[in-house]
Amino acid sequence: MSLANLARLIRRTGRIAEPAPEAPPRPDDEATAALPRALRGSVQVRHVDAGSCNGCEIELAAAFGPVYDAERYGARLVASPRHADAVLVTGVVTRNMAEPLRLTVAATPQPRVVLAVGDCARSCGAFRGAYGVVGAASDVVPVDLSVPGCPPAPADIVAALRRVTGR
Amino acid sequence: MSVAPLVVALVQVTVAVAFAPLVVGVTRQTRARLEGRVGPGVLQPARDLRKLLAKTPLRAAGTSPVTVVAPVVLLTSSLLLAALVPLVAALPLSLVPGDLFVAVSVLLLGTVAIALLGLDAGSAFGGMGSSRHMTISALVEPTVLVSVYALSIPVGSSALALIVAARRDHPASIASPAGVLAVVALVIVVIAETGRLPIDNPSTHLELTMIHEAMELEQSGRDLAWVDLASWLRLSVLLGLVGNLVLPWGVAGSAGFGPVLLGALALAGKLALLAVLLAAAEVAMAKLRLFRVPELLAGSFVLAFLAVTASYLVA
Amino acid sequence: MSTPGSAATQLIALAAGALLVTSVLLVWRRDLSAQVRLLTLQGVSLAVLAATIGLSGPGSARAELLLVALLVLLLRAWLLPWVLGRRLRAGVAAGDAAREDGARLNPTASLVLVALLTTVAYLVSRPISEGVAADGVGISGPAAFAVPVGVAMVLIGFLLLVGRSRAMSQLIGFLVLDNGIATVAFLTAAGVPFAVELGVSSDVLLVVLILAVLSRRIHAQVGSTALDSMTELKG
Amino acid sequence: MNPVAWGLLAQVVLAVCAVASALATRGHVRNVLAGSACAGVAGAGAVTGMSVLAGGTVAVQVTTALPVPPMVLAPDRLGGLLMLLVGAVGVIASVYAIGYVHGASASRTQWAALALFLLGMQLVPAAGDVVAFLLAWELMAAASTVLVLAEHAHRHTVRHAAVWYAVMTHLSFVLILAGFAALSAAGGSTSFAALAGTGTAGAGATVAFVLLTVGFAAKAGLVPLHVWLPRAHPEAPSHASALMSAAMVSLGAYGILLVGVRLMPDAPTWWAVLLIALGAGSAVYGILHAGVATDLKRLLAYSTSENLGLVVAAIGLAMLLRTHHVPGAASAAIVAALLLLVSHAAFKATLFLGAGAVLRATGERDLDRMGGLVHTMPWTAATFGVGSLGAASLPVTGGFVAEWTLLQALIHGVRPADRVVAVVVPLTLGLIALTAGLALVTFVKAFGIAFLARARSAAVLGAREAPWSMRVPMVLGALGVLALGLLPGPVAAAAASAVGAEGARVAGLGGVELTGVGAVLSPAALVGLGAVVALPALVLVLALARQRPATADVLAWGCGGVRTSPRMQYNATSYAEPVMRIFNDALQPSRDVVVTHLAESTYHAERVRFSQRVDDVVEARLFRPLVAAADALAERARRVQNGSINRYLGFSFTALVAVLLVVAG
Repeated sequence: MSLANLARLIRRTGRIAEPAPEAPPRPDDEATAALPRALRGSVQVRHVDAGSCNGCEIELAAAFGPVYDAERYGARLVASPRHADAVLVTGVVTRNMAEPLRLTVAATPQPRVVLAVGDCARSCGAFRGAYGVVGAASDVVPVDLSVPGCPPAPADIVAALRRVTGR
Repeated sequence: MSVAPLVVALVQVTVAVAFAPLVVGVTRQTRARLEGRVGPGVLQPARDLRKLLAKTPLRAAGTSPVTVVAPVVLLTSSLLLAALVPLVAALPLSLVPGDLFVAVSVLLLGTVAIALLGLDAGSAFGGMGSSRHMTISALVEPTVLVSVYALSIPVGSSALALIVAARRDHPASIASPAGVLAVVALVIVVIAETGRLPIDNPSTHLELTMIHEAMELEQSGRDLAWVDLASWLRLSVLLGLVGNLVLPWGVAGSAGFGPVLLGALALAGKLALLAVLLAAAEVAMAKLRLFRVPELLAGSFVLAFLAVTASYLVA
Repeated sequence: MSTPGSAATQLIALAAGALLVTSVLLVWRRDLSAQVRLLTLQGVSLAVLAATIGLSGPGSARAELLLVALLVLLLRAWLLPWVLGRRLRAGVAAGDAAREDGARLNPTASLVLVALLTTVAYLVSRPISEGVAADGVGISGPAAFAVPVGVAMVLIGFLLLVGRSRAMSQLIGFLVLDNGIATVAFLTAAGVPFAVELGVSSDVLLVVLILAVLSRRIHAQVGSTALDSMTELKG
Repeated sequence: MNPVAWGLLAQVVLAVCAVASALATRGHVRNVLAGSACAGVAGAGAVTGMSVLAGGTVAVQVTTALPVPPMVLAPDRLGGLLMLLVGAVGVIASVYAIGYVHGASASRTQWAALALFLLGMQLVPAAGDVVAFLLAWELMAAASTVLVLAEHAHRHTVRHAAVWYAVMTHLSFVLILAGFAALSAAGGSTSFAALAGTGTAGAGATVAFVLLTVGFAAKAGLVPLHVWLPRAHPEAPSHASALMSAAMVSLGAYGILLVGVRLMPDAPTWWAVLLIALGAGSAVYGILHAGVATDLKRLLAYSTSENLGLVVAAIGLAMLLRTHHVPGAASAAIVAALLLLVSHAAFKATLFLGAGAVLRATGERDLDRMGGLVHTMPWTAATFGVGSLGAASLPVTGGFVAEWTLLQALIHGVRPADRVVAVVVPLTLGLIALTAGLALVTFVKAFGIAFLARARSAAVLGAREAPWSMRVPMVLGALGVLALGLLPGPVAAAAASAVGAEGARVAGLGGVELTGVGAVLSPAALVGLGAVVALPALVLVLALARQRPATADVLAWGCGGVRTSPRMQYNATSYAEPVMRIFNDALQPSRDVVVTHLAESTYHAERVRFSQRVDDVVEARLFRPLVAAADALAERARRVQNGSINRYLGFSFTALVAVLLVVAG
């Protein structure tokens, strides 16, 4: 695509992102209270697919995509857990992914939060009791926040992230 | 050495440290807007920095003191670079020339520090990034020296401050073929040194395509904060240098309060402009394959070399 | 006579610089359509050069040189690129690649080679330009400093002719070479007489047309215009 | 008798003592006695050099049994500088040898050879005439050959290396002999003082210059005569390679300085251009091979021919600029050449001693099998690191100041009007810049792969730090590198006075000011500035470190993988792969990849074996044919003698007749 076409496309498209919904009132439950204040305004997220069906991945991609634009609230996906403040777990924890999940959380510097996104990560969902399943994310690593839904709506994921960033 | 230039140098450092996160913020914000996103706002890098300082760093077992020292060395080299390069004012220090070769060596000291940092953890990615980074900075060197050689011919000195001052006083030399070619070559190497597109993708998550990121995969907390701040400083200092070479107006010629303030404001304007341009260009560009990069650098070398020849022709 | 540092000299310097840079970029870029665009740019800067020399010259030469500049603009900046572009689009439509791939020299090497060639040009042509500047033939005193640019363009044109494999890009090399000759002519001999320029240009046009046709025939015969895929003469 | 004469006498006496103690005593006693005696020789040499630099002069005449005029020892300032350099390197190398030598390298002959080698290297710059120079040169060459041969009984590669070295070094001797003969014929004398007047016009001078240049280039390890370096240095014991690479090659450069600057100052342009081409060529070629080398000592050897290349290029630049009337830049260039020489001696000695320590502790020279040595050998790591900084010419080391001076000379040597200068200078600048960049890659690789990360082989895990007798010299060398970088002023001034150029003087805090080009650099001030700007950051770092100490993680991040073995790290070969790929045409490596498939399916590889060799292109293309031709010639020559006594008598008979005829005619 030539530069001119690109410029035209950019001008035509303009802003895709939907107007930001009102910041949800921080529920004063202990889960929210436990969230570290150091992470206000900036949360780097490392995503771990512990054995998902990729439904959550699609929603996650949408959440960080142009429409929902989670990045405007200060959340960003990063490559290394060393850079991350939040480990975002999707999918039921399978045998082969249990150890890597533990290692990833251990490799994330304190203070950190662990998000379990999707019913599978919260409570094994449809895969409960399947032969290759170790359990839910909370059975392997301490989980601070969880997002229900199979798959969860991007808006819910964004809302959860906003609870951490407080923006 | 006389005090006034030293004070100005320190002012430059503070200004650079203040601007560096904003410059990165502006590039990210511009990119976000061009992609139809809202973007986190220009203050986001500063927030990231504050948060990183508040975290407890993790260091892999079996790492050497290099892991602790290298980030600080890198930061120091970037700060020193900000003191040596004419950003706010073009006042050469008496004993430490803002000489090109000195500036480049200080820059390379930081490069070596981060390259060793990448090797130290003993992970595969670090070595990969380190090797690529060093190769590129090795190939960049001829272009840097030859292009500034071309710029120094009309001035008769390789001190960057004098070059900028001369261009400010004789604007005709900015549009001369030699000047244009040299600056274009310099821009290419600045992009290579600061790891921007098309040479390196600063926002990649794919380890195998990383150059700069791969070396800091192991860093966390304040270590990462130093590395990030240092590379942001590099970007803004080198952009500032390019800005002062292309639009040398507003650069303070004396150490008074007024001129320096004006210089700082002018610098802010140039940096903002260049950051927006950089982001816009990056949106339109794809990353070059690693082994096409030498081609680009060879091209920049030819441009620098032609600049030298051209400066002879008009001389 | 225009003095060094005057507007005319600046303009000549810029035009010469543009000529040199376009030649380098012609070596650098592989995309043929981009090469054609660069060729247009080169033609324009050549015309600018001729016009500047004409304007800064004595009245007698002025009119003729302006005419030559116009001719250059028409031919080298419009007609030839148009022919080439047309041929290129036809070739692409017929399934030719729009890039110069099978080049014999790898790009990095050829770029470094360009730097060396420029040096050589500078070395050999410095005496010429000094000599011209000394006895100031016509108005070319201050203009003569740019002679090496023309020589360099000739050498780079040859490099393209040698190093490229596609008929199209060899054609481009030939045109760069011719532009170089024209540049040298303008700078040293205070521009060539109108008639000569007309003759030369028409020759060039003829050559280009013939080669364009030929390359189409070749394409029809061999199915590609990679010249080094043809090793024997067909009768 | 003045101090210089005393110094020369002391060297000879101490050398005799060293040889005697080497022959008389045995075991550890021999090492200590002979080692300290050698250190004494070198120390005396250094003191002599200093007193010569301080202005002392002497002319000692020594009559020899040879049918030649008596040899004269009359060092000038330049010679004094070289004596100081050689002496300083000799001291640390000798002390190091006490702790380092073992087995074959601790034998009588080795110690005796070391003493004679040191003496020879001292006498070369002290020589005041051709005879003395050649005798000292031959002593140096022979002794060093013996040193290279040290471990010939254990590794057959040693013998190959020694043969190459012997041939090259004597080739250079012959060329130098012929060159000096031609020069004396042209100048009509054998003493340097008299020869200094020799004009550069005439065939005699040209022949002399070419022969001497080639001869000294062979000793200085310039391409294409460098082939002995990468063979001899890895095989020689490390203290010997340190001496050869830091001191002996410098004498090759001294020879070129002697010819080009002292004896025949006003050189024609093409001499200068020849030197620049020779130097810049070897610089790039040497550093390219160093960049892709995996044998640590081979890497250092190639970097030697790179650095000497830079020195010779600087000398050529100085000659060119002087001939083309740019005196200021010319004197800066000559100062740069000497600074490069001195700083190279410092960091190369340090690096070779460090490599020797690693070799002694692990038995490894192969970088691909090292790693993590910083944990087991911190002292060696620190000193080697400083040496690498110097070799990469980064602040604040001697290499940095030297390269800065050279670039100042280049940038102020611009003369757009002068065609030759206008073309040569930017080309040289580009080549030197490329060299500097590649040197950076090379030494980041050398240090990072050898000392950082995790051990790549079992042998490295068991490494133990070198004993004090080896540590102290290494530390001294490292301190030398830093001192040259921090306070270069005095050295630069001494260098300027050594070549009689008003090129440099001390400015500010031990900084250097190039009076010719009006450029000032005070590394101390640079460090001060750095400290000032870094202070807030450091305070913050320390505060945070106290507030939140780091926690050590178990694993390096391997994408959550648990099976990250040290073999997954980058090694020296893979680190240099991009360089190798970019300069493939120049290096022409031979690779082969062997894939063994599983029996069940050819889609699964059981093992993939990758091997890569980089042969020296010059050696393969230039020397192998020469050697082959020589062999063929020898084969033909052998036919002349078939062992029959009659034929030999026939030969002598014809010879006799021929002589008679000649005498009669």
